[in-house]
Amino acid sequence: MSVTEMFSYIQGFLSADQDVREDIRKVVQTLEQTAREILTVLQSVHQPSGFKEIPSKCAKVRELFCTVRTQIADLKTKFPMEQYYRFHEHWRFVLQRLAFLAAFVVYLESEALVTREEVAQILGIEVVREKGFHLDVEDYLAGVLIMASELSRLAVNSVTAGDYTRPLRISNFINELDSGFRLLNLKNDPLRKRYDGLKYDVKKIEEVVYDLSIRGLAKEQESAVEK
Amino acid sequence: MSVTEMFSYIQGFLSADQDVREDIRKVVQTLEQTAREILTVLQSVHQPSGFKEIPSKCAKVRELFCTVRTQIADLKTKFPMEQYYRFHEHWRFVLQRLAFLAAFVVYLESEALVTREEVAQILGIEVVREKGFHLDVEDYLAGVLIMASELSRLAVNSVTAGDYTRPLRISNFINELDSGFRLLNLKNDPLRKRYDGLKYDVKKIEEVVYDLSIRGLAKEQESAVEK
Amino acid sequence: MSVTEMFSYIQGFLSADQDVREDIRKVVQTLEQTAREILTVLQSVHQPSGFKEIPSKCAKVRELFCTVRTQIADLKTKFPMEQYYRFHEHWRFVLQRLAFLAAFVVYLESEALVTREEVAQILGIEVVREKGFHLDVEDYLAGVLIMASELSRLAVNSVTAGDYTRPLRISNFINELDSGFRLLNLKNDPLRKRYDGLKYDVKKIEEVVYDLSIRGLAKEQESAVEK
Amino acid sequence: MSVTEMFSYIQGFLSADQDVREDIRKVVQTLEQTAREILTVLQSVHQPSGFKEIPSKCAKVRELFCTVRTQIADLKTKFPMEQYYRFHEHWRFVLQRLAFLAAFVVYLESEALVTREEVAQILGIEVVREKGFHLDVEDYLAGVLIMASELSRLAVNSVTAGDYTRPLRISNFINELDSGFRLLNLKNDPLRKRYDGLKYDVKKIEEVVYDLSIRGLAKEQESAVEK
Amino acid sequence: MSVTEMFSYIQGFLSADQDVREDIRKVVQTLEQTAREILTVLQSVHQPSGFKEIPSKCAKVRELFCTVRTQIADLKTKFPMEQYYRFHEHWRFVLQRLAFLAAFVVYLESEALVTREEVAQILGIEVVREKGFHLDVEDYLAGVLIMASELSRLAVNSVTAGDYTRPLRISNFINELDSGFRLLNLKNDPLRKRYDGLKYDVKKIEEVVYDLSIRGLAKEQESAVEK
Amino acid sequence: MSVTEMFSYIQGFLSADQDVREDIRKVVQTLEQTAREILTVLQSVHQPSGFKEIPSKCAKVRELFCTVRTQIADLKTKFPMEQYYRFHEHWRFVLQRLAFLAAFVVYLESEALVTREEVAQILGIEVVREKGFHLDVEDYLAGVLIMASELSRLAVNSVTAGDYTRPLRISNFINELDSGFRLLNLKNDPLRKRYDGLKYDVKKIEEVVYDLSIRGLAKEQESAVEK
Amino acid sequence: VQERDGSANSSSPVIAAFKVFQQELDTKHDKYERLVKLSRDVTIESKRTIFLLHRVTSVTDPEAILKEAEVKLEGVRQKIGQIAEELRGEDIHQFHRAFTPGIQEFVEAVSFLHYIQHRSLISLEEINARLVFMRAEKGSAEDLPPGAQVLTFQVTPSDYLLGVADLTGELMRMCISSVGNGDIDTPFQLSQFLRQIHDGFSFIGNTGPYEVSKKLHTLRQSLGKVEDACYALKVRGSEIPKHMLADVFSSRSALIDPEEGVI
Amino acid sequence: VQERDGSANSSSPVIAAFKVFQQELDTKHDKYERLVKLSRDVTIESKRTIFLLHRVTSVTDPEAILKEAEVKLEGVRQKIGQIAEELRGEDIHQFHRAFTPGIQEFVEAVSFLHYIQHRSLISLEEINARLVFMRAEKGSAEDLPPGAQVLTFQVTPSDYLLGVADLTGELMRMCISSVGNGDIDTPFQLSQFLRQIHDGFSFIGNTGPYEVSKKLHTLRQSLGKVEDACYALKVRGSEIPKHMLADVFSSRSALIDPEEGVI
Ligand SMILES: [Mn+2]
Ligand SMILES: [Mn+2]
Repeated sequence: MSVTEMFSYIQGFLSADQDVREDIRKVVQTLEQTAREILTVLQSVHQPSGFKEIPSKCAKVRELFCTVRTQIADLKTKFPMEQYYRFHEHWRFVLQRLAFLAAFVVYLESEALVTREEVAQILGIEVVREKGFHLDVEDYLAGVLIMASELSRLAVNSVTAGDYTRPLRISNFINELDSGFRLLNLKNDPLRKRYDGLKYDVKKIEEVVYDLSIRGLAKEQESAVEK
Repeated sequence: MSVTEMFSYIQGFLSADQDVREDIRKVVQTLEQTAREILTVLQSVHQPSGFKEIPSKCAKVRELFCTVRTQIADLKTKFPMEQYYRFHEHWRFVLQRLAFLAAFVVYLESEALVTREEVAQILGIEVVREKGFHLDVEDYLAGVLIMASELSRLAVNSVTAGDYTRPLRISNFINELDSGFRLLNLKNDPLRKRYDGLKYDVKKIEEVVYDLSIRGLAKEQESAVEK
Repeated sequence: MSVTEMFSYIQGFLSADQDVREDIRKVVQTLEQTAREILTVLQSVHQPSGFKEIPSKCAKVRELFCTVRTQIADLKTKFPMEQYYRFHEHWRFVLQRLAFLAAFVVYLESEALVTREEVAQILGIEVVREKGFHLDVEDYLAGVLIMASELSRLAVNSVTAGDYTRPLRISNFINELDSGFRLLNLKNDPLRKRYDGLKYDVKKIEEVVYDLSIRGLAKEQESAVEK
Repeated sequence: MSVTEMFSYIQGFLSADQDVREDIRKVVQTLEQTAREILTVLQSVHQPSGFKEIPSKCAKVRELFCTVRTQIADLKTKFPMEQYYRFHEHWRFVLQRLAFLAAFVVYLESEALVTREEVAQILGIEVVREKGFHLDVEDYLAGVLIMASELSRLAVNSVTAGDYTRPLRISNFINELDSGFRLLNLKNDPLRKRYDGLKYDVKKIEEVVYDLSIRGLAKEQESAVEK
Repeated sequence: MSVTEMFSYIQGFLSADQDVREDIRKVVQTLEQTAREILTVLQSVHQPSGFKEIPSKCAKVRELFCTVRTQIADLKTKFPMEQYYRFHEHWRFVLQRLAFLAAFVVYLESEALVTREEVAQILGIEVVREKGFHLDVEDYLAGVLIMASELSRLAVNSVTAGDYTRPLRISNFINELDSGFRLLNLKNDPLRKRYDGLKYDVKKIEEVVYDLSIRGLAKEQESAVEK
Repeated sequence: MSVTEMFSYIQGFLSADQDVREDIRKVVQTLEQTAREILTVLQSVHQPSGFKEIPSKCAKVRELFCTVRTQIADLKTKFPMEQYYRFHEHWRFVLQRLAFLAAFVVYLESEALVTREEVAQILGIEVVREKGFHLDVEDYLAGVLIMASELSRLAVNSVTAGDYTRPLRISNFINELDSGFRLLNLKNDPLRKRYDGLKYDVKKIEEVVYDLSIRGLAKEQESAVEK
Repeated sequence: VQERDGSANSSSPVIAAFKVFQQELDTKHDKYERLVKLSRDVTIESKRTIFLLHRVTSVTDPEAILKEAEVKLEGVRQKIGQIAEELRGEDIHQFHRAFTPGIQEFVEAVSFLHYIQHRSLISLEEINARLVFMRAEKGSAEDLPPGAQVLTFQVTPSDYLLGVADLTGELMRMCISSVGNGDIDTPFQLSQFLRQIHDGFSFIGNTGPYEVSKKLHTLRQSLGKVEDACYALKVRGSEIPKHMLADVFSSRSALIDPEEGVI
Repeated sequence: VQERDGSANSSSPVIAAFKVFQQELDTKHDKYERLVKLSRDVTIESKRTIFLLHRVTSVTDPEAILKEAEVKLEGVRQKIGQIAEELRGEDIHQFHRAFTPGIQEFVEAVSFLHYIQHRSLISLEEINARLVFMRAEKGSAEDLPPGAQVLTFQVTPSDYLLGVADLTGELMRMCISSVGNGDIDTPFQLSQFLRQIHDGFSFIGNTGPYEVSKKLHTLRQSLGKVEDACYALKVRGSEIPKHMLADVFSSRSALIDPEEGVI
C-alpha cells in the first residue's frame, strides 16, 4: 500500500468520525431547543399567578418530554452505543439540563426527589451503561443540584405569592439533599463546585423559614388550612 | 429508597471510578518510563558514531517493545474495554509517543512508513475498536508527525556525520508524507496544529538538500557509492 | 562522577519525594472522610429537633475525634517532621476544617472560644512547631472564622426552633471575636478575605437580634426563664 | 484568658512572622541585585570582543560570588533553619538564578558540568538539608537548564565571533545533559516545562554544527590549531 | 552617554522610586493601625450599653485623630508633594477609612454630614490639590458611603437598644445623602460600586422605619419624649 | 407587543442568522477542499522533476479554478450581499488561500505580480465592495504574502534542481514586493505579522543568491544560456 | 545612482498598485478611529442620561427630569447621526466593532427612559425608527433626490439584546431605591417585568451571540435581588392587615415631613 | 407638594455641596476623555512614522524620508503639546493612564529616528528637552510673565523604558530587512546595540515597572533573531576570503541591475 493509498484510507476514518459528530450536534441542538421550551413553561411557577397553575404546567411539561424522548431516540441512532464516552461531551450539557427539568417537574408534582431510574425513564434512556444510552451518575447529580438552586428561588417567590407553608417543605427537602451529598466523596471538579453552591441555597432557605417563623406566619397559615 | 440510601448507592459508583483511574495512572507511569528508555536508545542515531549502530540499536528497541506489550496488556485489565474513550485522556499522550517510537524504528530499519497495523502489532493492540484496546487513527497520525520532526533533525545530523545521501532520501520521504496529509480534511485542533509544524520540517530538509547540492556534495558521494 | 551517574543519583531524590507525597495524599483522604462524618453529626443542630440533642451529638463527635487523632498520628509517620512546610499544602485544607469542627463542638458544649492549645489537644498535635506536627496560627484562625459563619446560621435556626435567647448570646460572642480580629494586623490574603466575611456574619446576627427585640421576643423569653 | 488577651497573644505570632518575611525580602533584594551584576558581567561573553576576556570575566564573577556568600550568610540569620520550606518561595527564584550563574561560570572556566556540591560551595550553602540552608535538587536542575539555553546562544555567537570549534564542544556537552535529564522522572510542572525547552536548545546547536561541518569550517580550524 | 550609563541612570530613578514607596508603605501601616484603633472605639456604639457613652467615645476618638495628624505629617515628608497621584494607591485605602471615621464621629456628635473641609481639617490635610497633601473628592465620597452603611447597622442596633427615634433621623439623613449622590455622574468605577451599596442601606433603614411605624413605636416614643 | 412576543421575534432573527452561518460553512468546506487540491498540484513544482511541467500544471490549476468560481457563485447565494462583513470571518481564511494560489499560478506563468483585479477575475468576484462579493485589499495582500514565502522555498529548490537563474529573478520580484509593502501603514494586525515574515523570505532568497554569486554559478549559467 | 525602491520609483507597476493600497488602508483606518471616538462620546452621554433617570424615583415632578433626559438623548442621537454619516454607503458590519460599545449603551439608556415612561420594553423597531436622520446640507440639499437626504442607522439585534441585558442592572438599581423611597408598587411591577426579560433571555439561551450568554449570570443576579426585595416587602407587610399597608407608608411620610423642614 | 430631593431643593447644604462635587467630577472625567483621544492620535501618527522609517533601509537617498519623518513627528509633538496644555497645573500622574499608550509609541518612534540618524540611544533628557512648548496665545501673550509662556511635558522613566523596549522590535525588523538588502554592516552594528539594550534591561530586571518585565521575553526573542542573522551572514561569508565579501554584494547588485530595468 503506497503512502497515498494509506492516507486515502485514513481519510475515510476521519470523515466518518466528523460526519457522526455533525449528526450528533444537530440532534443535540433540537434537544436544547426543547429543553429551553420546557424551562420556559416551568419558569412561570415563579410568577405570583403561576402557583395555581402548577398542575397544568406540569402536564404541559410531561407532553414536551415526549418530544425529548423522540429526539433522544433519534440521537441514539447516530453512533454505535459502545462509543458513548467518545462523544459524551456533545450531549453532557443538555443531558444535565434535562435531568434538572425532570427533577423539577417531579418535585412540583410530588415534592419528592426524583430517582436516577425515574429520570432515565422520563428521558427514555437507560440507567445501566451496558443496556444502551444511559444517564451517568454525575450528570444525574448535576441535574439535582441545578434544581436545588431553583428551589431556593421558589421558596422566596412562594412567600411573595402568599404561600407560607411551601418554604418549610422546601427547607426540609433541601436539608435532606444536603445530607445526601455529604455522603459523597466528590473529587471531580465541576460537580464539587456545584455542590459548594448548595450551601448557599440551604442558608437562603433557612432564612426564609426564619422570617416566616419569627412572624408566626408559617404556623398561622398551617392552622388556617387545618381549619 | 431513602435519599440517604440513594446517595450511598451513588457513592459506590464514584469510588469505583476513582479507583479505576488511579490504577490506570500507575500503569501509564510505567509505560512512560519504558517509552523514555526507548527514546534514549534511539537518540543515539543523532550522534556521529551512531549511524553505524542503527541495526543494533533497532534490535535493542524491538526488545524494549516486549516490555511495552506486557505493560499495555496490564493496562487492558484495569477497565472495561467498552469504556476506552471514558479514560482515553490518561493514555493518549504516551500512546502517541509510542506510535512515534514504533514509526521511527521502522523507518530506521526500512526507510518506509509504518502502517497503523504495524504500530498496533508492535504495541500488542488492535486497529479495530471492536476487537479491544486499539490505536485511534488520530493517535497514529500524531505519532507519525512527531517522527517527521525527528527526521528533519536526522537530516541535519547526517550531514554532520558525513552522510550526504540520507538527507535526499529523507526529503523524498517527507514530501510523500506531506502529500499524504494534504489528502486529509483535518478539523480537530491538536492534530491540525501538529500538521502545521510539518511544513517547517519539509522546508528545513529542503534547505539541507540545497546546501548539499550547491556544493555538489550529494552527487559526489552518490557517484562514489556507485563506483 | 559522570553526568549519567549524577543524574541517576538525582533521580533517587526525586522519586523519594514523589512517594512521600503519594503517601500523604492517601492519609489526608481518610482524614477528609472523617471530617465529613463529624460535620454530618454537627449539622443536625440546625434542625428544630436538634437543639435538645446537642450534648449527645457533642459526645458522638468527641468519639469521632479519636479516629482523627489516629489518622493524624499515621500522617506524622509519612515524612520527616522538619519538612512540615514542604508538604503543608497537602493537609492545610483539612486541618482548617478540623480546627473549625473542634471550635464548633467546644462552642456548643461551653459557649466559649476554643484556644489553639485546646484544638491542638483535640487533634492530638502540637502548638509549638519545634515539638512536632503542629497547628499553624493561621490555620487555627481560619477554623475559627469558618465557625463564625456557622454560628450566624445557628442564630437564624435557633429562632426557627423557638429558642430566642441563643441569638443574643451568639451576638455577644461574635462581637467579641470581631474585636479580637481587629487587633490583628492581617496581611496574608486568604485569611484576610475570610475575615472580611466575618462582617457579614456580625451584621446578620445583629439583624436577628433586632427582629427579636422589636417584637419583644427576647425579653419575654428571658423573663419566662427567670420565673 | 479573655478573647482579647488571646488575640493580642496571637498578634505577637503574626507580627513576628511578618517581620521575618520583611527581613528575608530585603536580603533577597540585595541578592537579586548582585545576581544581576554577575549576569551583566557574564553577558559580555556574547559580544565578539568578549571571547578573549572570558578568563578575566570569570575572575570578576568569582569575586562577586564572595558578595553573594556574605549576603546568603546574612539571609541565614533571618529565620530558624528548620523553617526553610516555610519561606522557600521568597528565595527560590534568586537561588535558581544563582545556580545558573555558578553553572555558567564553571562551564566557561572548565567546560564541565558543575555538580550540586560545587554550586553549594560557590554559594556558601549546604547540599544536605539537615546541615543547614541548602540547595534543593529542583533548584539546582532549574539553574542547569537556564544555562543550557544560554549555551545555545553562545554557540551562535561563537560562530559570529569566528570561533568555529566551540559549538562542537557545546553540542557534545548539551547532548550529555539531555541524556541525563531523560533519566529523570519529572513530575513537577515548572521543571518539566523548562526541560521541554532543552529540546529546542539541542536542535539549535545541532544546526550550528551542521552549518560548520557542511562548510568544512570546524575541521579546518581544528587542524589549524593542531598545527 | 553610553547605553550602559543611561540604564544605570534610569536604574537610579527606579531605585529611588522604590525607596520612596517603601517609606510610604511603612507610615501607611502605622496609619492603618491607628485607624483600626479608632474603629474599635467607635464600634462600641453598636452595643446596647454604648449609646449613652457616645460623647465620651467621640472625645476619645478626637484624641486619636491627633495621632493620625502626626502620622500624616510624617507621610508628607516622604515624597515630593506634586507627585501625590504617583503614589496615591498606597494611601487611598486608609485615607478613605479615615474619611469614614471622621464622618462617623462628626455624625455621632452633631448628626450632620461632615464637609470635605472638615474632614481635611480633622486629618490635618488640604482640600485643594495645589496647597499640598489633599483629600480627593472621590476619597471623601467613598468615606461618606462607608459611613452610610455603618449608619444602617446603627439604625438596626438602635432598635435593639430601645431607641426608636434614632432610626427615623438616620433615615432622613441617608435619604438626603442619596439625593446628593444621584446628582453625580459616576463612571463604572469603584465609587459607582460603593454607591450601588448605598441603595441597600437606604432600603434597610426604610425597612426599620417601616417596622417601627406599623407598630406605632416611633410615634409613641416621640410623644413620650415630648411629654 | 408583549415582552414574550418581542423575544420570540428576536429569536427568529437569531435562528435565521445561525442558519445562514451553517449554510456558509458548508460551502466554505467545499472551497477548502478545492483549494487543497490546487495546492497539491502546485506543490509539485518544488520537485526536481516538476520544473519542466510548470505549464501543464498551471493549465490544470486554471481548470480547477472553474470549480472555485462555481463554488463561490454558490456561496454568494447564501446571504444578502450588503452583509459581507458580518460573515467575513467564515471565508476570510479560504479566500486568502485562494488569492495566494491565484497569485502563485500567475507568477509561475508570467513571473509577474497578479493584480487585485486579476485575482478577483480568477475567482469570479468583484474588486469594489459596492458591486457584490468582493476581495478585500487585506485579503489580497495576505495572499500575496503567502506566495512570497512559497517563492523563497522555490528559490531554494530551484538550486537543488540545477536551475541557477530562477533565484535571481525571484529575488528581484520579492524585492519589488517588499518595497511595495513598505508603503503601507500597517496596524499591529495579522497582516503586519505576515509582513514581518516577508523580511525573512527576502533574507532567505538573498542568501541563496549570495551562495550562487560566490560560486560564480549564476553568471556561469546565464552566459551559458546566452551562448 | 541606483535606486531599489522609493517614491522616485513610481514607474514600477507594483509600487503604483501599492500606493493605491496604501490610500485605501489609511482611509479605512482613519474612519475606524473616528468611529471609535464617536462611540466613546455616545457611551459617556448615555451613561449620564441613565444617571439622570435614576433621580426620577425620588422627585414628585419627574417630568422635568424626563424632559432633560430626552434632550440628552437627542444629543446622543445626533452623535449616532454622525456615525451613520461616516457609514454612508459602507457595510456597517465592517466597522461594527468600532461603535458597538456606544450603541449598546444607547440602547440601555433609551430603553430605560422608555420603561419609565411606558412601563414596557421598547422594541428594536421603535429604536431604529428614531434613528432616521434628515441630511441638512447647506445649499446642495435641493439638488439631491429626496431619498438621498434620508440617512438611517440600524441597531443590530445583538446590540439590542446586549443593551437590554444591561438595562436589567439599571432596573434592579431602580427597584432597590424604590423600596428605599417607600414606594411599594414599583418593586412588584419591576419584578414581573424583569422575570419576563429573564425568561426571554433563557429562552434564547446559547443560541444568541456569545456575549449574551456571558451576561446571563449577571441578569440572574439582578433578578434575584429584585425578588428578594419583593419578598422582604411582602414579609414585613404581612404583620399588619393588608388594607392598612398603604396607610402605613403615607403616615410615615407625614411623620417625617416636619423634620425635613422642606415644604 | 412634598419634595424629597431634586433641583428645587437647593436650600439643602448637602445638595449644594454635591452640586459642587458633580461639577468637579465631570470636569475631571471630560479632561480624561480628551486626553484618551489625544493619546490615540499620537499613537497612530507615531506608528505611521515608524513605518515610514523602515523604508529608509532600501532607498539611496534616505534624507527625504528622514525629513518626512521629522515633519510627522513635529505633528505628534504638537499633539503632545495639546496634552501638556490639558495638564497645565495638574499632577500628571493623575491622568497618566489616559495618555501613556500614546507617549510610549512616541518614544518608540522618536528613538527609532534617532538611532537611524545617530546610531545611538536617545536619552530620556533629550526626549524631554524636545517637549518644551512656547505658548502662542494671541494678544494676551505680552501680558504674561515670560515663564508662564513655556509649557513642558515630562515623559516618565517608565514610559521611556516601555517605548525603548518596543523599539527593539523595530530594530529587529530593520536588521532582517538590511540582510535582505545586502547590507552587511548594519546587522552587526544592530546586534551590538541590541545586546547593549538587552543587557541594560536585564540589569534593571524586576526592579522596573511590571510592564517592563513582561516585555523582556519579546526583547530576548528579537535579540535572538538578530544574533541568528549575524550568524548566518558570518557562516555564509566564511566560504570566501573576508576582503571579498563586500565585493560579492556589490557585484550581486551589479548583476541584477540590468534586469531591474530601472536606472
Ligand atoms: Mn449600565
Ligand atoms: Mn512597534
